[in-house]
Parts: sequence; C-alpha cells; structure tokens
Amino acid sequence: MSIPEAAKATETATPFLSVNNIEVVYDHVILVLKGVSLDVPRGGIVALLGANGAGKTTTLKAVSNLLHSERGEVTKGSILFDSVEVQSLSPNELVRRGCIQVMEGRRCFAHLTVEENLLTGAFTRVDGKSAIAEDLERVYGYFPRLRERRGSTAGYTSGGEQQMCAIGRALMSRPKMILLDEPSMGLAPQIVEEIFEIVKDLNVRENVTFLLAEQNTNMALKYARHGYILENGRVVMDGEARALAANEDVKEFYLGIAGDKRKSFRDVKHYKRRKRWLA
Amino acid sequence: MGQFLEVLIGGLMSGVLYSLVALGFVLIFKASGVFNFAQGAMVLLAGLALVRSLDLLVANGFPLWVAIVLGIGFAAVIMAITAWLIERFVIGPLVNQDGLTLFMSTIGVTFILEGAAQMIFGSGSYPLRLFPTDAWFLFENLFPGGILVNKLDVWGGFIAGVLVAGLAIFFQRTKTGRALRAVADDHMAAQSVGIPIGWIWFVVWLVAGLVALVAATVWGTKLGVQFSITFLALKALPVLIIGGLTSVPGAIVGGLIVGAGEKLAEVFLGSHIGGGIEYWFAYVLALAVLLVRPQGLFGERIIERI
Amino acid sequence: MRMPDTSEILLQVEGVSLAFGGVKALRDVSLDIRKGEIRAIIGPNGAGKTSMLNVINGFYHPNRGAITFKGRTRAQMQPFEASRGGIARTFQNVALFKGMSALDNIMAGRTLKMRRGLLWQMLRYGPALAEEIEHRHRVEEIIDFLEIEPIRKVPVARLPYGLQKRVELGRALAMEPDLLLLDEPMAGMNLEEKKDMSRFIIDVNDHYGTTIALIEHDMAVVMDLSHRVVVLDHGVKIADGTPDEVKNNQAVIEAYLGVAH
Amino acid sequence: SPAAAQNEQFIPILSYRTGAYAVNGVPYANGVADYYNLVNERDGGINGVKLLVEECETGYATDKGVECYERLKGKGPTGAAFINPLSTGITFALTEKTATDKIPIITMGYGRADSKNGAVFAYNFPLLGTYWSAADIAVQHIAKEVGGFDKLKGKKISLLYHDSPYGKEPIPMLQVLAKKYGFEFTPIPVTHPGVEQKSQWLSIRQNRPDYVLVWGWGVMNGTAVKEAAAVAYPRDKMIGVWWSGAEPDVEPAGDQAVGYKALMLQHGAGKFPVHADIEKHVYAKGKGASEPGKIGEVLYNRGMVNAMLGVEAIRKAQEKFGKKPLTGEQVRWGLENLNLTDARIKELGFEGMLKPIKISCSDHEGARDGRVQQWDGKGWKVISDWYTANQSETEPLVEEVSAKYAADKKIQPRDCSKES
Amino acid sequence: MLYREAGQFKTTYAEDMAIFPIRQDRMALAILLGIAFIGVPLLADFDIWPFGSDYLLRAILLPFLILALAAIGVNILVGYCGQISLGSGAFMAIGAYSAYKLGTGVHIPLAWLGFAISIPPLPVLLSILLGGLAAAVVGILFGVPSLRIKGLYLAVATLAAQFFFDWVFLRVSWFTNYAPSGSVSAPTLDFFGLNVGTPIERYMLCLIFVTVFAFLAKNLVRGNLGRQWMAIRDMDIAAELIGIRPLYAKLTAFAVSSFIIGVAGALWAFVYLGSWEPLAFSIDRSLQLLFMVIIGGLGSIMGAFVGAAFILILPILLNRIPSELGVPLSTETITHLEFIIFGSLICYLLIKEPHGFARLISIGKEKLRLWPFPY
Ligand SMILES: Nc1ncnc2c1ncn2[C@@H]1O[C@H](COP(=O)(O)OP(=O)(O)OP(=O)(O)O)[C@@H](O)[C@H]1O
Ligand SMILES: Nc1ncnc2c1ncn2[C@@H]1O[C@H](COP(=O)(O)OP(=O)(O)OP(=O)(O)O)[C@@H](O)[C@H]1O
Ligand SMILES: [Mg+2]
Ligand SMILES: [Mg+2]
Repeated sequence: MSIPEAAKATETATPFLSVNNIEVVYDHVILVLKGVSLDVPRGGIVALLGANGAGKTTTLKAVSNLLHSERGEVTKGSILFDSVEVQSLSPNELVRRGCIQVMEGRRCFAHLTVEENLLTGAFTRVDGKSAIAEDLERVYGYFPRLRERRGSTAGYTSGGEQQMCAIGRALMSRPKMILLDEPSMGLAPQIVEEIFEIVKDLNVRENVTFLLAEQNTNMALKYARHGYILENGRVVMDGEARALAANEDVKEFYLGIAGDKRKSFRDVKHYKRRKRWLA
Repeated sequence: MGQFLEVLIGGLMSGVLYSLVALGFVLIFKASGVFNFAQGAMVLLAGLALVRSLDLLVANGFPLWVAIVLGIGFAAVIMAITAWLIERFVIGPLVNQDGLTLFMSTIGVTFILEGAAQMIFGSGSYPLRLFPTDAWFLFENLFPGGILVNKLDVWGGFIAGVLVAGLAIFFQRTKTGRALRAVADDHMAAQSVGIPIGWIWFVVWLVAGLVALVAATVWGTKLGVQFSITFLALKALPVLIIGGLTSVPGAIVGGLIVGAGEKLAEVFLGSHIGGGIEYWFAYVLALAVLLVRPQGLFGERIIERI
Repeated sequence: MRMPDTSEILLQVEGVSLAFGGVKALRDVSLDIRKGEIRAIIGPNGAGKTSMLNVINGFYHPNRGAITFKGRTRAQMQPFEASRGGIARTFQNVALFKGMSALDNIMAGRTLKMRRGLLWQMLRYGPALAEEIEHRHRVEEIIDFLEIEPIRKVPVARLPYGLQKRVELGRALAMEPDLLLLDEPMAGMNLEEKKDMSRFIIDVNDHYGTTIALIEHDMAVVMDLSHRVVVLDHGVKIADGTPDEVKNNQAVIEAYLGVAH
Repeated sequence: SPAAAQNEQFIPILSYRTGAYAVNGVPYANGVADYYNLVNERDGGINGVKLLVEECETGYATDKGVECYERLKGKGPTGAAFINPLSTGITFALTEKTATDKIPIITMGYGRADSKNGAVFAYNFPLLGTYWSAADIAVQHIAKEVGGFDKLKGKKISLLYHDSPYGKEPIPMLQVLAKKYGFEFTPIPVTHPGVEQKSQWLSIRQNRPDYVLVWGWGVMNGTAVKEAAAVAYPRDKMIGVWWSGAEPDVEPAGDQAVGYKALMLQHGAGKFPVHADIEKHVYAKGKGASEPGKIGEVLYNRGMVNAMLGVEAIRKAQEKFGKKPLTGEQVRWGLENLNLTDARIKELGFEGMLKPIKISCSDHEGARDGRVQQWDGKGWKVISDWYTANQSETEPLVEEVSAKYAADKKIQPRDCSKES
Repeated sequence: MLYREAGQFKTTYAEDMAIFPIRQDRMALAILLGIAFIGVPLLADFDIWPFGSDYLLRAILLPFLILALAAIGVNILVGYCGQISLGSGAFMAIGAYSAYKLGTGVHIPLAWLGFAISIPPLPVLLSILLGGLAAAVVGILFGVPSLRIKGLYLAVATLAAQFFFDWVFLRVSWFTNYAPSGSVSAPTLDFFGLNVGTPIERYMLCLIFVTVFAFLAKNLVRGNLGRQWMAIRDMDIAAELIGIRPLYAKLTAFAVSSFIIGVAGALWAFVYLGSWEPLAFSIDRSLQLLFMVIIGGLGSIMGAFVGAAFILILPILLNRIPSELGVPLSTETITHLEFIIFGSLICYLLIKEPHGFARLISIGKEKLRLWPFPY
C-alpha cells in the first residue's frame, strides 16, 4: 500500500508527539518502562508492537497522563505533545487539545446506553449540538451494529459491540491525535478491516495522527508508516513499517511467516525458550 | 382511624425530612460512586456556619431578613470552600480507587469536618428559627382533636419537593448529568474521554453541600443546630437504599416509605413489644425491600454480565 | 487433520431461543458437540456466541429449547450442574479473581475436587495439609504446562492481558473438565502468543481428550484448529460444518468473513 | 519545684466537651473546673495542699471513659483522690475497678441507685440523690398538684426515657410507686441520642397521660419540649429529672418551653456568694473556664456543688490523715464521714443552694431532698417547697438490688454498725 | 541485602506454603511473639516503665488485643469475602450477652409446658466459646440476604442486625437477668480454677486467644475455603461458574467471622469492661471495626492488627500529646484538634496507599528486597 502523499506533506520537522527516554514505575517499586523514546510525526500513523507485557499500554497511558490513577508515575524523561509537556496537563486538558485515548479492554460506561456513551465522547466539544449530531451519524455509519443497539445499556452489549462503542466514543471528540490501544481486539474480521479503513480515512482526510498499540502486526504494519517494537519496557527496533515488515525476525515472530509461507497453527513447534532481541 | 391517619401523615412528613439528608448521599454517589459518610458532618458544618453568622449579624443590628440572606450566603461560601478542599486534597488524589477506599476517605473527611466545624463555630446548641414549628389541626369536626400536621414538616416536604424536581432536571439528559453518571461508572475511562473529573467533583460536592445547607435550615429549626444533627445520616441510610442509591426521586419515595412504616410500627406495634423499635424497623423494612429489589426501588440495575 | 475417533455426542443444544427484552440473542439454535472434538463457534459481533456459551453453562436460561449433556436432557442448565458435570470455561472479558495470585486463581479451580471441611482446614494439619499439597502438585503441573512458572505468585491484576488469559485457561484446566468452553482465548495476543495458545489447546485436546468449544475471531486459528465450525449471525445459525465447508459458504462470507480468507 | 509538686492533691475531671452531649457536658465541666481553681486561687489549696487537676475527654463513651480513668488514676503524688465520670455507663464499667484500685467514685445525682448502700458499694457515692429518690420526689410533687396521694389513683403517668441504663434506672421505683398509689405507669423509650420523637409524642397525644416524666439528656430534652409543643401537650404537665432541667434543654425551644417543669438537685440556677468569689478570684485573673455570662446556670452550679463536695471530703479526710496529699482510700473515709451543716454551707458560700448533708457507711447518698422549678421563658423559677424522698419506699428496693449485686460479686457487705 | 529470599531454597510444597516462607519474616514474628508473651509480662512483673502502671496493659494493650481479634473476624467477612458489614457490633453483643447468660446460668421457664429449661452456670471459657457460637448462628441467619443483596446495599442492610440487637438487649430483660438498669456485669473469670484478675493475667488471656485465633484464621484464609471467599469477593459470577457455591462460601464466611467477632465481644465484656450495656456494642463499634479493617488492609490478617493499633491508639496518643508536652489547651480544643489530625492522617494514608497498611508493608518489603537499588 502506498503512503498518501497529502499526509506525507504535512509531516513537519518537529514531531507532534515525542516521548523522550521515559521510565515508568508502578507502585513505587515495579519498573515497567526502562527508557522508551518514540516520535510520532504530525499526520502520521505509528504502530507500537510487542509481546504481552512489553509496556505498550503503559506507554500510551503515560502519553495521555492517566498513569497516576493506576499508581504509576513517570520517573524519568519527558513527553511532549504539540510541543507542550504532557505531565503539566490534566487528562481532560489533553483531550481538549485533541489527544484522546481509546483504552484497552473496552472501558464503556456500563450503566449508560450506547448512545449516551458516544455522547460523553463529545463532552469537550463546544461546536454545537448539530455538529455533534452529525458526528453521531457518522459513527453509526461506521458501525451499523451500534445503531441497532443504540438504546441498550452498554454493560449488557457483547464484547465486540463494546469495543466499537469505545472507539466510536473517542471519535466523537473530533481529536487531532488518537492513541488506539488494541483496537482490533475481539472484533470480527470485517470490522477489523473497517477500523483500519477508518484510521486511514481519518488520517488522509482530516489529518488525524495515530499511535496504535496493536497485536495484529499484520494489519498494523500494513496501515502504519512507522513502527516501534517494544520488548520488556525497551524499544528494541524501530523503523519504516515496510522495512520492519521485511525484517526476518519480525517476519518470524510477529507475522508468522517463515520461508515466505504461513504455517498452520496445528503445526507450530512448542517453543520452550523463545528467542529475544537483546536490548 | 383519626390516630392512624395522623401517624401516617406525620410519618410521611418526617420521612421526607430524612430525604433531605438522603439526597446529599444520592448526589455524590450518583456522580462519583462514592458513598459519602461525611454527609451528616456537612449538615452540621452548614448549620453551624449559618446559625453563627446569623447570630452575629443580628447582634450587630442587621435587620433579620438581611441577616438571613447574608448568613445563607456565608454558609454557602463555606460549603463551596469545603467542596473545593475535599476535591483538591482528598477525593481528587484518590481517583480510580475502589469504593471502600473512597468510603474510608470520606470518614477521614467526617472527622476533619466535625473537628473543624466545632472548633471554628463552637460546640453548643444554637437555636435556629427560620420556619414555623407549630401545628395545624385538620378535620377537627371529623375526628376528636383533629389530625395534627406540623407546619415545619410541611415546609420540609415542600422544600424537598422543589430540590428533587430541580436535581432531577439537572441529571436528566443534560450534558453534565450524563458526564456525572459516566464518572460514577468508571473514573479512568471518564478521564480518558476528557471529562474534567476534578471540576465535576467540585460541582457535585458543592451541590451536596448546598443540599446539606437546606437540610440544616429545616433540621436546625427542628432540633437546634448542634452536634446531634450528624446522627441524621444514620436515619437517612434506610431511606437511601429503599429508594436506590442512584435515584434522586427515590430518595423522596424512600423517605415516605420509611417515615410511614417506622412511625406506624412504633405507635401500633411498639407499644406491644416495649417500644423503641423504629430504628431497627426502618432497617428491616429496607432489608425486606432489597430482598425483592436488590438495587432499591429506583436504583440503577446492578449489571451482571460475563 | 486428525478427526476425533468417536462420534458420541457430549452436548446437544436443541432449538434454543434467548431474548433480553426486545433483543433476540439466540433464535432457535441447535448444535451438537461431539466427544473429543474442537468445535468452533464464529460469527459477527453480537451474533450470540457468548450467549450460547452462557446458555451451555447455565448462566443464561433460555426461553425455549433443550440442552442435553452427557445423556441428560433439561430445559436449562444450572451453573452448579454444569461445573460439577465437568464444564469449565474462560471468559471474553477476563474474569480472574483480581486480588489473588495466579497460583491461587488456579488452585481455586480445584475447589470442587477438595473435600476437607472447615475444621480441618483451620488446623491445616494432617489430611488437610496432605490434600492441599496433593492439589498443589496437580496445579503445578498445569503451571508448568502453560509455562507461567515465574508469575505464580504475582497478583493477577498486575499481569498483562495476555498472561491473564493464560492464567484463566489454567484455572479452567484445573477443573479437569470434560468440556472446555473458550471465549476468544486469543484476543489481544500477537502471533507468537497465539501459537503458544494454539499449542496448549491442541495439547489439551490431544492428551487429555478434552472436548473444546471455541469462540475466536481469528479465522486462521479457527480454520486450523477446529474440527467443526458453527456460524451464528443475529442469533441464527447460518452454517455448520467442517472448516472448509464453512469457509466457502456464501452466507458466511457475506455475514462475517467479507473477503474470502 | 519538685517539693511543691509533692504537696499536690491530684483530681481528675472526666468531661465531655464534644460529641452529642457536649451541650450539657460543657457547662457542668466548667463549674467543676472553676471551683477547683477557686480553691487554689483563693485559699491556696486545701490547707496548703494545692489541687492538681487534669481533664480528660470521654465523649460520653464508656471505653473512652475507662481509658481516661486508667490514664489518670495514678497521677500526682498519691493518685487520684476520687473520680467523677458524669455518665451512668462509665459508672457501671468502673464500679468494680475503682473498688480494687481503692478510688472513690462520686456520682452526684446519677449512677446506680442501689450504690447508695455503702455496706456493699464501699467506694460509690451517689451523693444528694439517686434516680429512685428523684422518682419518689417527682411522684410526691404530682400528688401535691393533683391534691393528695389518694388522688393519684387512676391517673396516667408516662415516663419518656433515654433508652440506656441512665433512663431505665427509675423504672423499677416508678413501678413500685404505681402499685402503691394505683396510678397507671407507662414507660416510653427514646432511642439514643433522641433526635426523633415524633411517634412517641403522637402516642402521648392519643393516650393523654396526666403527666409525662422526662428522663433525657442532651438533645433529647429540647426535642421533647418542642415535640410536646407541636402536639399541644401542656408543658406544665411535664416534669424532667434534674438532668432534664437546665438552660440548654429549654432555650432552643424558645416560647414553646414556657411552663416546663423539672426537678432540682437541691440547687437551681442563679448566683450565690460563692459565685462572687469565683468572679473575683478566677475570672478577674482570666482563668475562668466558662463564658462569663453562663456562670450561675443550672449545670454550671451543679458542677460547682459537685467539686465542692469532693473538696470538703478531702478536707474532712485531712483532719484524720494529716494536711498532705491523700490517697483515694483516705479520701473515701473523708467522704463517708462528710457532714456539712447549714453553718458550714453558709461559710462556703453555698447558702440557698444546698441543704445539710451527712454521709455515713450505710447511706452514701447523704441527702435526698429536691424541689421543682419551672421555666418561664427567661429563667428557672422555684415553684415548690422541699420534698424529701420517702425512704420507706426506696430503701427496700435498694436492699434487694444491692444484696443481689453482693451475691453476684461475692462481696461480703460491711457491718455498718461497727464503722466509726 | 538484609531482606532477601535468595539462597533460601524450598524443596517441598509444604515449605513453600508456610505462613512465612521467608526466614527474615519468621524471625520477625518470633521476636514479636517473644516480646508479647515473655517481654511484656517480665517488664510488668519488674514494674519497669512503662509497664509499671496498669495503664498500658489495661487501657491500651487489652482493648487493642480484643479489638484486633474482632477486626480479624470482620476482615474475614469484609476483606476476604467482600461482604461489607456494618453489623459487627451486634455480633460482639451477641457473643457478650450469650456468654453472660451461659456463664450465669440459663433458665427458661416454659410454664405452659409445665417445665423449665435450666442450664447451670457454665465455666467461663466454655461460655465465651459458646457465645461465639451463638454469634455464628445468628451470623448465618443474617448472612442469608447476602445471596441477593450486594455491596453497599448489603452494608446498609446489615445495620438491621445492628439496631435490632441493640434493641433486643435493651428491651428483653431476660438477657440481662432482669437487671433494673439493663446493665450487667461479668461473672468472675475462673479458668480451670485459675482466677484471672490482674491486668497482666487478663492481658495474657487475651493474648492467647488472639494468637490462637489469628493462627486458625490465617490457616483458613490460605486454604481452600479462603480461596473460595476471595473468589466470591473478586468476581462472584465467575466463581459460581467454576463450581464455587456462593451459598456455602458466603455463609461460612459469615459464620467464621461472626464466631470470632462473638468471642471478641465476650472478651470485651468479660475481660475489658467487666460491666456493660448495649451501648458498648453500638454502631460506633461496628464502624470502628470496619475502619480498622480498611485502614489495616482488606484481606490481611496482619493488617487487622496494624489497623486496630492505628484506629484505637492513635487518637489516644494525639489526645495525650498536648498534656504531655504541657501545651495549655482546653480539652475541647485538644479533642477537636485530635479529630482534625486523625481525619487528616486517615486521608493522607489512603492517598499514599489506598490499600492500607498491609500493602504499605508489602511494598516496603519489596523495596527492602531491591535495596540498595530503587527498583
Ligand atoms: N497497575 C499496575 N501495577 C503493577 N504493574 C503493572 C500495572 N499495570 C501494568 N503493570 C505491569 O507492567 C508491564 C507492562 O504492562 P502493559 O499493560 O503496559 O503491557 P502491554 O504491552 O500493553 O501488554 P498487553 O499486550 O498484554 O496489553 C506488565 O508486566 C505488567 O505486569
Ligand atoms: N444480559 C444481557 N442483557 C441484554 N442484552 C444482552 C445480554 N447478553 C447479551 N445481550 C445481547 O445479545 C446479543 C448477543 O451477545 P453476545 O455477547 O452473545 O455476542 P457475541 O456473539 O459474543 O459477540 P462478540 O463477538 O462481540 O463478543 C448482543 O447484542 C448483546 O447486546
Ligand atoms: Mg496492553
Ligand atoms: Mg462474545
């Protein structure tokens, strides 16, 4: 797939988001990120890859400044969003400035209906009711299933419906930058495609920047322009998405292609000891 | 018959007075999932601030109505400051913690408020006379002695009605109302969509403080403003859970049920088994209601999904 | 691919319908699960897959229909019947006991198998201790099998999502079930982890002969692992058959797969 | 200096200036503190032995009271002279402990009524009147109002009481009296702290008792008066015990309290010569505990009387044991031999507040006199003559209950005829 | 380097499952028990400050031990099983009054049947334990609604027990042996012919009770039943689906918890107060116990001790500081200040560590383990 020229042109020298060598500690004793740096150019799509527990979610939470309510803190390094130090902004101020996070694990407001959930996403907006109603329509357009279930209490909807609801809710804030944490989780294949199409669409048409943590490496590298690979709280590899996709190790461990052929899940060997990059 | 009616009406009315206190609980619970143990202490603080400033103003020669307006204003400012302090230093830093921790922190707040309120405003009993406290005797031609209705109770009922109507509108389908409920469901997700939790909580605690002030005017007239007013919280609890922790109108309905139930029980049952049963009767009533509806009459359904 | 050698039916669901108010989660669905097979349930979001599992293990009670498990037919399952009868499951939104360590979570899965009463446990001496140790052995085998030794004593709330899923599988395995229901066991995992998980599932199926019902959105996994696949859409069963049959079924492609995989 | 510190008599004050009952606890504690202060400031102590006083806040809670007692009982060179818990609950909890620790427990106008019997309760001193005496006096007054004891027959008397040992104490006595005089007696409990009495008063409105006795404390009293007004029950048919007859009990009710009556533990409100001394020696030096305007209120005066009796007991004991700090056991002797005559009372500046009091081994109450006062909207007015509780009515009950206590606790009662 | 399990190899599961698998922890516990069982009595015996006066024993250690025991009981229900209860005071009262009745002889005249049930006064130890049993039975009864009612709703509903039993013991004079004031006093404390009277004897008695029950409780919570309780607490639906019976788990939690609380209540009445009334077991006591458990740390036996110390002893200390320092403040001001400071400390602690002291301690240990590195 080709990188849209228009988007590329808007990329400027100063990155939209830059994470500089941050260290994150939970509960004062659990060191999770051990110096992570990454840049997200304005109008870019950057994928954050890595195994379970590598620290993807933690990185995103550090960016949206939600760590302290999980008893985590950034002990070193700095994060600049649009040239402003993130640590000095409250989470809602960040949203106001256009940086919103879709949290992992479909954190919908269980007692609100699907539609109310979507509307809370528009809380920071001041551009009037009709603009919000328009966007609501747009989200229903993306996810027709949500329209069907608009009046249902979100807590009772299915896992996938909740995931759509969480993504739709973030879209409702008309963000400039979206931090997507595992958007494809629990979604049917078509919807996964749909989500990545939305990402591409918003990126191209509205110049929305994306940082996405994703396990579906295949998809992520297809749509992203840059990728970072996290292991154990460190960035072990980064580069152009295409270059990463061509890397032998990435192919083997993340794309499951060895010798250019996908192996059946039935035939996988039982890895007792996995190969890891050394940081 | 006359007595039955009288007890029933009296019970309904006094139940509504409890609703005034219960409302404060509902507000904060609805907006942050915090069970605010400090509501009783807030009534005390509001009452003391009001009555002490009122006394001071009257003593300094202000006409009564001016003094009342200024006094209420002063008490409201005190409640605003309290709300700000609580948000800034207690509840704010505890965002995203579980319910029991938050509950415990409001107990800390209770201690602080009780200590500070009495230290600043005094720990005596201060009479407050904002509403008439005598009674009407209705239907005197129908029943010997008539049916007694306290004027204060009627005032209390009226005020509670107005409050509930106002708050119900506030919560219903306004943007802020929706945000409040979202915060109660999930602090962190609410933060992530840009709801300014700090500000929201300040507003809610302020409104709860003002509701406490209103409760203090009524109860202060009834009891005098004094420490014992904090015990109202205990009487408000059964009201609260019968109506449902999250329902504003539920607070009123709960009040009516508890008030009528416990007074009738005390008068007609208590005399046979030794009296003093109304405290536990209210709770047993609540227990019975919960067995049928575990979320109270109007509470939000407890979601069970896996 | 090796098919299970028996065709004995372990569980049969017949004509099950389930509605919540106006929402019809399941409409007259019938399916069977044969002993020893891996049975996949797929379908678009909100199709009723999770509801189906909930019906099978008694958390939801269908409005209509019958469930036959191990030869006994009933209108609805009760949770305790299901668990005692040997049905274990994992959940779509990880439902671990957050305050407990991974080890304790898995040990909790052995509740049904532990016999010593309150007084013995209080003394934790003699038979009680022996029982505890015996079950610990079994649990350690599972831990070993799932390769989660290093996180044994970590409170599960601290674990990353993927490991939580694995612990949850461990808990279900600890019940030594005859029928294992897995609700999206691989959601949120990368390829390597999916491979591990697949390996576990196959091993459980092969070595212990455990029958498995599996919900999964990753078609590659489903097609590779399962012996038979049932497809739901809007609460209706639209296809049932071997992976290859289902893959090429036009209705399925339209409702779920989109482009052919 | 250490030498001076050796010549001090330690007296603990258990008070409650906070919590639900602070409104009544504060003036009382002020009276106590001011009087001790007066003795130090005016007289330089008792015969040169300075009083060392420490207050401890109980909040009217039993376990806190126990903690305060343990904290303070050993202080000073000789330990606490006596203890004065001002709570019936704490009194019950301490009764046994004080006996083992040999520290007298003074419960002036409260405490357990049977502890009047000094033969069994060697260390308890329910001075000036127990609740059984109070019940007797109240019935005497009612009899007088209705025109004689024979008129009591068929009358309805209700007792509105604080649902605690304090409130329940008078019940057995009133039952005895009801049987004797043939009135109908109904106890009506009010749950602690007494903020809600609507149903009680609606019942009273229906039953129309001829009199309502009020055995309340703190907010319960004021609420009772207001609820009575609301159901139009005549205030002058209400008679409070002496703990339900102080300014904080009626002032919040304003005009509605006019006519309300209460027993007096001998004294009432008002200022007497001793108050002048207090103003001169304590308040003029800025050492007063109270707001000056509240000196002379009922509970303040009661605190003073209480403190005075303790001081006089120490003085009495010094006669026997020497002018030095005394142990609790020695003070107990002083209490048991206390004999305040009219002349001595006048000397102390309490003339008009107290009648003579004489304590003995078998009588730890010392006096059982009372009057009735009535609130006129501004102040309390004494409206009756002195009544003396009828011992032939109270004594059998005292004997019965204290004997049971002695049996339970395996106490061998003293033979009072052999005590000096 | 001081606190590290490295090198302490465990070769059996039994070793791994010990209460304190780490040697340093075991040593700390041994020292603590040594001080409690030997040090304190020795010091008291030789009249060495501060144990010379009864104060520390009678006003601090005795209530501390008994309330810590009650807190363990509450913790089983609230901390381990997740059923918030505000009725603990009532169960203490049931323990106390049942023990009192059994200790003074039960007599139930069944006039209409023509005979009476009479039980002679039972030995004190037996009455206390049976008092606990009575509390357990009532606990099970009041536990039944928990199958339907959850969370805060349950908490408020348990107040029904609190107020009901307050009332029962005030009103039903049979329980107080018809004492006119409704206040009763404990029988003499005879244990197998040994009279427990002095403060140090009482202290040892309570200490033995607390140690034994803490040990038994610890065994329970780390065994199968404990896991069932925690499973119910953390996610009741999932627990049910893996075969845990909510009925059994919840009711055993109510029973065990009420039993321990009941025993503590009997001790509180018999050993600490000596003479009591229902107010000694009021809602304030229930709340106090709940505070102890939350502050100490939900789901931690040790937390119950630390929480009890914090909630019970801190206010006393705060109250004493001014007079010890000789600061001239009125008791009123001192008490108000005590409230303010105490409240602030609660808030501060929670903000520093929302999971209470138990978590604070475990983080401390983890830090020690990493020492001298920060993480
Ligand atoms: N609140 C917390 N307290 C303690 N440790 C935590 C906490 N949250 C996360 N961790 C730890 O931080 C590490 C990184 O977790 P994180 O959730 O960022 O991983 P992730 O890359 O998003 O993994 P996944 O793919 O499973 O979502 C994990 O080892 C986890 O154990
Ligand atoms: N308890 C309930 N109350 C109301 N509606 C429910 C309930 N459970 C399920 N539903 C509805 O039934 C439908 C089927 O839900 P189910 O969870 O079975 O879907 P699913 O196939 O598992 O989807 P997904 O792949 O997204 O997890 C959904 O629309 C859901 O909203
Ligand atoms: Mg993650
Ligand atoms: Mg599902």
